[in-house]
Amino acid sequence: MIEALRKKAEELLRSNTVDVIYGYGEGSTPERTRPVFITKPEDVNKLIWNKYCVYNLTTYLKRQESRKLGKPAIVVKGCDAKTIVVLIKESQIKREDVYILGVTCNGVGEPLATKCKACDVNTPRIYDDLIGEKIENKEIPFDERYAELDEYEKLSEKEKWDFWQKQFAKCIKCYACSSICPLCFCDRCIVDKNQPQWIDPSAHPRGNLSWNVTRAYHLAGRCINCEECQRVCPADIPLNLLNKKLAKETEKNFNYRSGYNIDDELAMATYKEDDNQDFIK
Amino acid sequence: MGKKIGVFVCHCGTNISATVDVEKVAEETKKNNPGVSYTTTYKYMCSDPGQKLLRDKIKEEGLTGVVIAACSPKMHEHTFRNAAIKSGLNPYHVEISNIREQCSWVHPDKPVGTEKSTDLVRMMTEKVRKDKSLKPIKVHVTKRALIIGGGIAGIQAALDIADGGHEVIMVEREASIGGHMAQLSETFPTLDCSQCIMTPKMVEAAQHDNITMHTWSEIESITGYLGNFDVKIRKKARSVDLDLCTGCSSCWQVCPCKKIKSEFDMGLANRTAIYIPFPQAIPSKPVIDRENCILFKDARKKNIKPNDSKVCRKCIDACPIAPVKAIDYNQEDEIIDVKVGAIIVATGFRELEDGLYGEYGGGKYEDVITGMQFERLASASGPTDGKIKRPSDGKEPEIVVFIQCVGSRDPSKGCSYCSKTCCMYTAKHTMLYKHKVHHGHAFVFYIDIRCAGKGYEEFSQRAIEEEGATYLRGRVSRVYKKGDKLIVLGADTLTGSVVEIEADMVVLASAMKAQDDAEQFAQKLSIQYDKDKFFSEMHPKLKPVESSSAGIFLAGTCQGPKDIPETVAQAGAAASKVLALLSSDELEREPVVARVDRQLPPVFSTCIGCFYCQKVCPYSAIESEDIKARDGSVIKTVARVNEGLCQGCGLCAATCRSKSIELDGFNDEQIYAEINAVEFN
Amino acid sequence: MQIKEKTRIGYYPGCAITMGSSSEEYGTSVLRVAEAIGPELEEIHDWNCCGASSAHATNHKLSTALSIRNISLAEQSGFKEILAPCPMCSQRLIISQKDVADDEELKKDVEDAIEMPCNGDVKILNYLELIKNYCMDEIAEKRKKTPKDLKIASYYGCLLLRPPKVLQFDDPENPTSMEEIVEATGAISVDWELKTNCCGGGFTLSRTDIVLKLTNDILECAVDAGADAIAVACPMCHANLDMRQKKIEKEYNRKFNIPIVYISELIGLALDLGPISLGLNKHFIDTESVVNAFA
Amino acid sequence: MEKTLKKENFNSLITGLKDQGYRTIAPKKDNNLVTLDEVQSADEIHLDHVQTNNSIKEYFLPKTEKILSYTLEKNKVSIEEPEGFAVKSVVFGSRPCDAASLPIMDKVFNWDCSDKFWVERREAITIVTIACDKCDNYCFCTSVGLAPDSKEGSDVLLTKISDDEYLVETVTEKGEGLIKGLETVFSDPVAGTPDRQVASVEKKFEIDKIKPWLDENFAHKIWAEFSMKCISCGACTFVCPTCHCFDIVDECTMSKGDRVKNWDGCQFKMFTLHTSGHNPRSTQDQRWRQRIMHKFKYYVEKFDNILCVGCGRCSRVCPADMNISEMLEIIATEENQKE
Amino acid sequence: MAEETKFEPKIVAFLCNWCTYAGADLAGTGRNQYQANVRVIKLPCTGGIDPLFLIKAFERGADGILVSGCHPGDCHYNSGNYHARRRWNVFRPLLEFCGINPERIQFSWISAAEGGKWVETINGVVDTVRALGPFEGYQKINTIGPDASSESSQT
Repeated sequence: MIEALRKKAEELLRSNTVDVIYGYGEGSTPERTRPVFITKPEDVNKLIWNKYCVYNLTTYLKRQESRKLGKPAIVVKGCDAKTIVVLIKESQIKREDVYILGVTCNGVGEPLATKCKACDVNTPRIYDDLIGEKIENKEIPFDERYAELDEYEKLSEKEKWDFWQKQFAKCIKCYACSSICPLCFCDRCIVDKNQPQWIDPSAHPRGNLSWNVTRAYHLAGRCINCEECQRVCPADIPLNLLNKKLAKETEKNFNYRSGYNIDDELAMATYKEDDNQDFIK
Repeated sequence: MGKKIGVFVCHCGTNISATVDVEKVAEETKKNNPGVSYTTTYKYMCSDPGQKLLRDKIKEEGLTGVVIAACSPKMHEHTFRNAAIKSGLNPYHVEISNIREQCSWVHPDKPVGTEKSTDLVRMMTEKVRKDKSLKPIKVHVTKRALIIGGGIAGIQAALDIADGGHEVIMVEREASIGGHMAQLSETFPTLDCSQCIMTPKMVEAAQHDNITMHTWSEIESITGYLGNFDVKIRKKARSVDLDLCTGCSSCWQVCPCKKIKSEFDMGLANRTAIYIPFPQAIPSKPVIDRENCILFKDARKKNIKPNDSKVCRKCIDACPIAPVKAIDYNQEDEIIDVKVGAIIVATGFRELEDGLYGEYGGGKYEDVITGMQFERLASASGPTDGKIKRPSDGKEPEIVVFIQCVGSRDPSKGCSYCSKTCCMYTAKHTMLYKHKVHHGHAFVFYIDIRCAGKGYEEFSQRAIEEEGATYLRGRVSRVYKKGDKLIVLGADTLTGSVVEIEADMVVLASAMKAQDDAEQFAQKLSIQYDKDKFFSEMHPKLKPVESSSAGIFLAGTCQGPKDIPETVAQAGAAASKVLALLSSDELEREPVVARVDRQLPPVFSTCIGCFYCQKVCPYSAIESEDIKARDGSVIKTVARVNEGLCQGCGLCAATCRSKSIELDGFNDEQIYAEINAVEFN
Repeated sequence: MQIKEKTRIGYYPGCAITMGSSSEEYGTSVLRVAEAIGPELEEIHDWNCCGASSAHATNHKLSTALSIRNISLAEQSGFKEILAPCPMCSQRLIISQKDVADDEELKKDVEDAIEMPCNGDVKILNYLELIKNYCMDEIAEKRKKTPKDLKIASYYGCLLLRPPKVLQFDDPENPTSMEEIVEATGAISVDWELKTNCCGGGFTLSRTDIVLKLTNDILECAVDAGADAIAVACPMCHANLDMRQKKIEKEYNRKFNIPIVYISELIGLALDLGPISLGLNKHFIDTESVVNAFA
Repeated sequence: MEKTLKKENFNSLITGLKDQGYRTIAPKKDNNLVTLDEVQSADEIHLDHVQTNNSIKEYFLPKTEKILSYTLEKNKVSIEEPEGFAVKSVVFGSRPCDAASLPIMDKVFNWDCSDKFWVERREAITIVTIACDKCDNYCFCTSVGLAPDSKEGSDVLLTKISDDEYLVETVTEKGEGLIKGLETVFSDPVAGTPDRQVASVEKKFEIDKIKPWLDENFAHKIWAEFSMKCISCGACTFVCPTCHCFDIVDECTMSKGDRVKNWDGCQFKMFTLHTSGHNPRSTQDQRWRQRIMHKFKYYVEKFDNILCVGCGRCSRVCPADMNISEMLEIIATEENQKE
Repeated sequence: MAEETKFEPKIVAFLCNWCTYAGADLAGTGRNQYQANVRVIKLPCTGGIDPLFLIKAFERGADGILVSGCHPGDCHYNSGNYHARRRWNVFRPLLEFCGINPERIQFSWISAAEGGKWVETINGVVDTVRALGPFEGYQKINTIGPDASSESSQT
């Protein structure tokens, strides 16, 4: 798999179809990989592929520093590829501006990331080239995909509140979650707007609650469940639960799954006459 | 900049002061609310002396913000803002606290009412501290009006506007203007012939130098906004050059295809392939029906240019115009671009298609005709030159049965409304029939006779008493052919008996329906329509001729069934609205519009260009704008609001995740200040 | 839609056309045709009155329970469809099904009354529907006799078509299904006006004068249109047109003598089944001319 | 004379401290996160870890702290200073690198004005450090002049001599006082020299080579290459024991409000954004250079201390695996020195 | 203020200007009274109500929030209420998931002609929230957390 990836990368760089390859390289420890940016064909052997490549490299599409390197080819797993679909639909990139190097994947992370347990994108649904032979994408039923939430949804209102207050208390407002998220691409995020200061910047319980709720809500109908926010959180807060809950509601109410279809309308940018309204008196 | 805010608490006679201690509210506000420099109370703030007090205090105290604690903003926000303008204060620094409808009138307990009023006033003083001056948006007005539809409504409106000194573009789908009124014989209640009263108006419209008429044309698309509509008109190919043709009729006399059903005569007569719809047609220049003309059929079959076909060509040969013939087979559709300031929609109605009524023979029996067909029979320029003859064998009918409410007031047939004109025109039909067939007898089956207009009741009584029509109150269950007679089975509920009439002819007073393409047309103009596809007026009582979109007005039956007097009245009303609109060079619009953040380089704007705002905007008022560097390269693509189109709903502001787009008058700081001022803890 | 293999359909004769009843010839002819060209009919065990007669006028719940009981019986014996040749029965069954579906409370009462569940997804077919769904090809293939210019006026009456919102069968104003079947038997369909007019129906005893007037119009119109016989698919229509014909002729001193045949009998003749076995000998107006046309 | 502390006496140590009014803070494990947290009993203490996730800084410069609160009347403001923020406590089980950060930070917090929030807490909190008996390859304390058992900043140093016994060495009078107050808890050492189990941290680079290179290479291309993968979050600066930048913001309703001091970090892209819109450090390579320069050049020039204790937290927590010791190794390698 | 015996809930209502605000006015002209716990904030359309406003209202001490606007199809701006409904469909379960009782945020459609319904709705909201009691959870976190160093991760 790694030889094929390196050969393809070299070929792309030599033929000038792309100017840079966003790929995975050796990390500080064997269990870690880190993003590498290959611009010269002879450096391609820095590229590796193993089960520790959890990183969602599409986040570098939003950063000016990496974009200055020119047209990228991105090594993407199935889940990462969904990000590109959303970025295109939200006019952040054009399809022709990025060369998608899809990699078939049977799950990453040691222990296996929760998203990989119910993965239906072993083969990316959008790519220019595919490394590794195609794996038939499974059809995972709705309940199985959101099974992780059941345990939390069953809690009583008080238990839920206490659980989340305990989690949010740990937040130190380092914003690693929104910095890593490829879909949090606002230059001036709402939390940075201080006239008026909608979200208190301090890391006290009130500020943490309004930050975490707003961050999750702003990803409603957009998050593609790559679980990077949860991985990078230094305080180890299960952030992806909030996004997954919103994804579940979006799919249940609007039959919309983010990142699967490049043509349908973005869930929160449209409406249907018969949207659910049983909670409205 | 610290604001100097004046707070004026109104007694409203005793409406407020009965359950709210207005003095205490004023005093508390002066004591506690930051920025408040002057407070007073007054018996009637909205009265002249009240407004004078406001104007004087603004000047004397040098107030830069005003809060009026009185009745609902829906009542006098405008009044107080005008008072502010008169004393040099930008009106958008004036806010209203609703302490009457939403406090004093609904909370009898005085202390509770007083405390709540103080809160409501505080919320507004806080909001005023964040108010910004807003200048009304000036929108350029194109001094030209567009009239869609050439019936009596369209003609009347066009004449009124043209006489008002403004340019008018009229677009009519058919080959001639005139609409349905031209098809009528005499009109109620005066029985004067429709051609006589309408043709002069049609000629006047044709010759009016302010009116440009496009017949045989349709609206391709309309974009833009109040004062600045960009209209694309598709002039369908007539195959006749209007300038050259003199209307001498040589061509349509030699045309061999004579078997085409004339739409104008509602299928009771035939017309040629090259034809004018009716003798008094304006323009009285023919059009070639490319569907049925054998030359065009041949060209289509051989897939060649029409002019290259050698089949027939009788009309072009007969055309006396030289050196260039007035007929041109290769004429193409033409798209014309026009900019107009206002639009009047007068697209008229369609008669209920007869196939819908299986019980009455459903279009099977030739002698069961609709009201409009009877009009053609009775019309002097009609297929029978005004004589009442049965379409099947041309015999003069001895007994004619008129059936009212065919389609109307019948939810199972899809229109539950009353078509308003049938009672009157059926009474007229019985009179016309009796005048022309003295020994004939007319029966009318009706549910209720609705003749509410001026002189209408007398008219229908005349049909019964003087003309001797027999009115039977009841529905007709079935009409079937027996020999050459039509058996009409009905009930006469007044005598409680079943009635069976052997009639020679049956006339159905068919319902007035919306045009077939009304829905697509409404979507093209983005105006709203009701369940029956008639266009919806802005407000049934107070704004009957305005549509839901600013700058687009309605006239005539396209807005709902109505008779000619009402249509002409509406046309005049719509025209007067347009004249008011076109009277000023610029139009002032409420400046409550959205605005996308703009900053100095290198930031330029906090907008990231995800365009959610564009996707949700109901008025497509948001465009994309490329911010370019000096060398022309695009730095970033951001959103921009078209102030003309934006109606100030705030949808974009609530959808924008980074809050880079805000609604003036309800911007972030103002809403935040209001929530902050609620001050529960 | 043609279903090749023999499908089992529940057969609900009802009081009017079962063996030994006044219009048994309709029942027997239906069974004879079914035996010849299918589909396989199986009488619903222990069926009871469908509640059409006076019941539905006097006691709505009783008539609904009577109908639903038949449907539940059919459901329990596994039928997906029930044939009710007599339109009074088919209309009553369909309307009961709809009433129970719309009214939860009624459904509970009915289920308590008949001590059987009714989930009501069994389809009720009238005879024309059955023939059109299952037998059009069979008639064409197995037809042995072609009548010599036998002109037939198809008469639908009311219960086959009305109330249109509930029955949803053919075009209530201008139906054509019976004409298609008549043409399939080789006869010629006549276009006439009063094929959906009421024949006076239930007033046959209480207001015979009205029945005579209405039926006279129908007969007159059929004869004027040149019909040799009138085809019907309802025992009530047959009774009023056939049994009353002599009295009408006396009342309006007109000679009709036009035979009234059931559509099933017509099909039977086309399949060369014996006229006696089809019950053609049990009519008031002699059906000789029709039988001969098939000779 | 040295003393030893047996593991089974931990409980009595804590109860003893509680009696003397101390609040005890020790490493605690909460699913896979070890953090310095208040403990009530010994069994909550978790010791077999390399490094706690949060640093000791949190108890001297908290992530958010009210520095004053005020109530507003129309034309009067009344201010109220917070008290009782310096709670008498003992940090039990901090690591030598964490402890060493305190004296370094004392310098900046007593520079042009002495920050009472820092100073009062420093007095109120006694540091009982446990020398590291194991490390991972993120640790590089030896490369910045420290050691797994260095004493800087600690009041008492415990060194593991057997599975359930620690050698006690008092460093400061404060530590002396603490130990004296709890005689019974400690026991006399067994004869013979105890073998101190101390991790061996391999030296990664020569610290003296760093500053001279930094003085010359402000515009070197390594800054951009190395920081390309950085996502400008604030995690490294917030977990770093020696990063001390903070921001002050007023959080208020209409009638009252609080002035709050919050952590801030130079890696955020908004950190140096001017109101005019100009941003002197708008790209990540400038910010990454600032982080290294501040720690290994500017602070050294100003306070003659390296602003880094080699704890390796920033590398462990970095989402993009930006390893600071790797960067310093690159700087210190020969071929870079030549350029 | 004297220690009130009965807990009086504090309700913030975000109303759309064209329908519900006018409905409330109509209730006023009709003089049908209702409990005074509500403070109304007027906005052009429910489509212009951002979920952030709701969080800020809770932070400022609201015990319950009512958001109300035109019935679907009546919106003065065609589709404002449709978009709003879509937002609430996801925001409400999110708050519920975080342990906020969904009864504390009520949504309703009230037209300009439904003064009666406005009175019913408001009384309903006030009674429901009174039954729920003060929003302790949020009030506890509305004070600035005690300085973090003493308990960095409260249990």
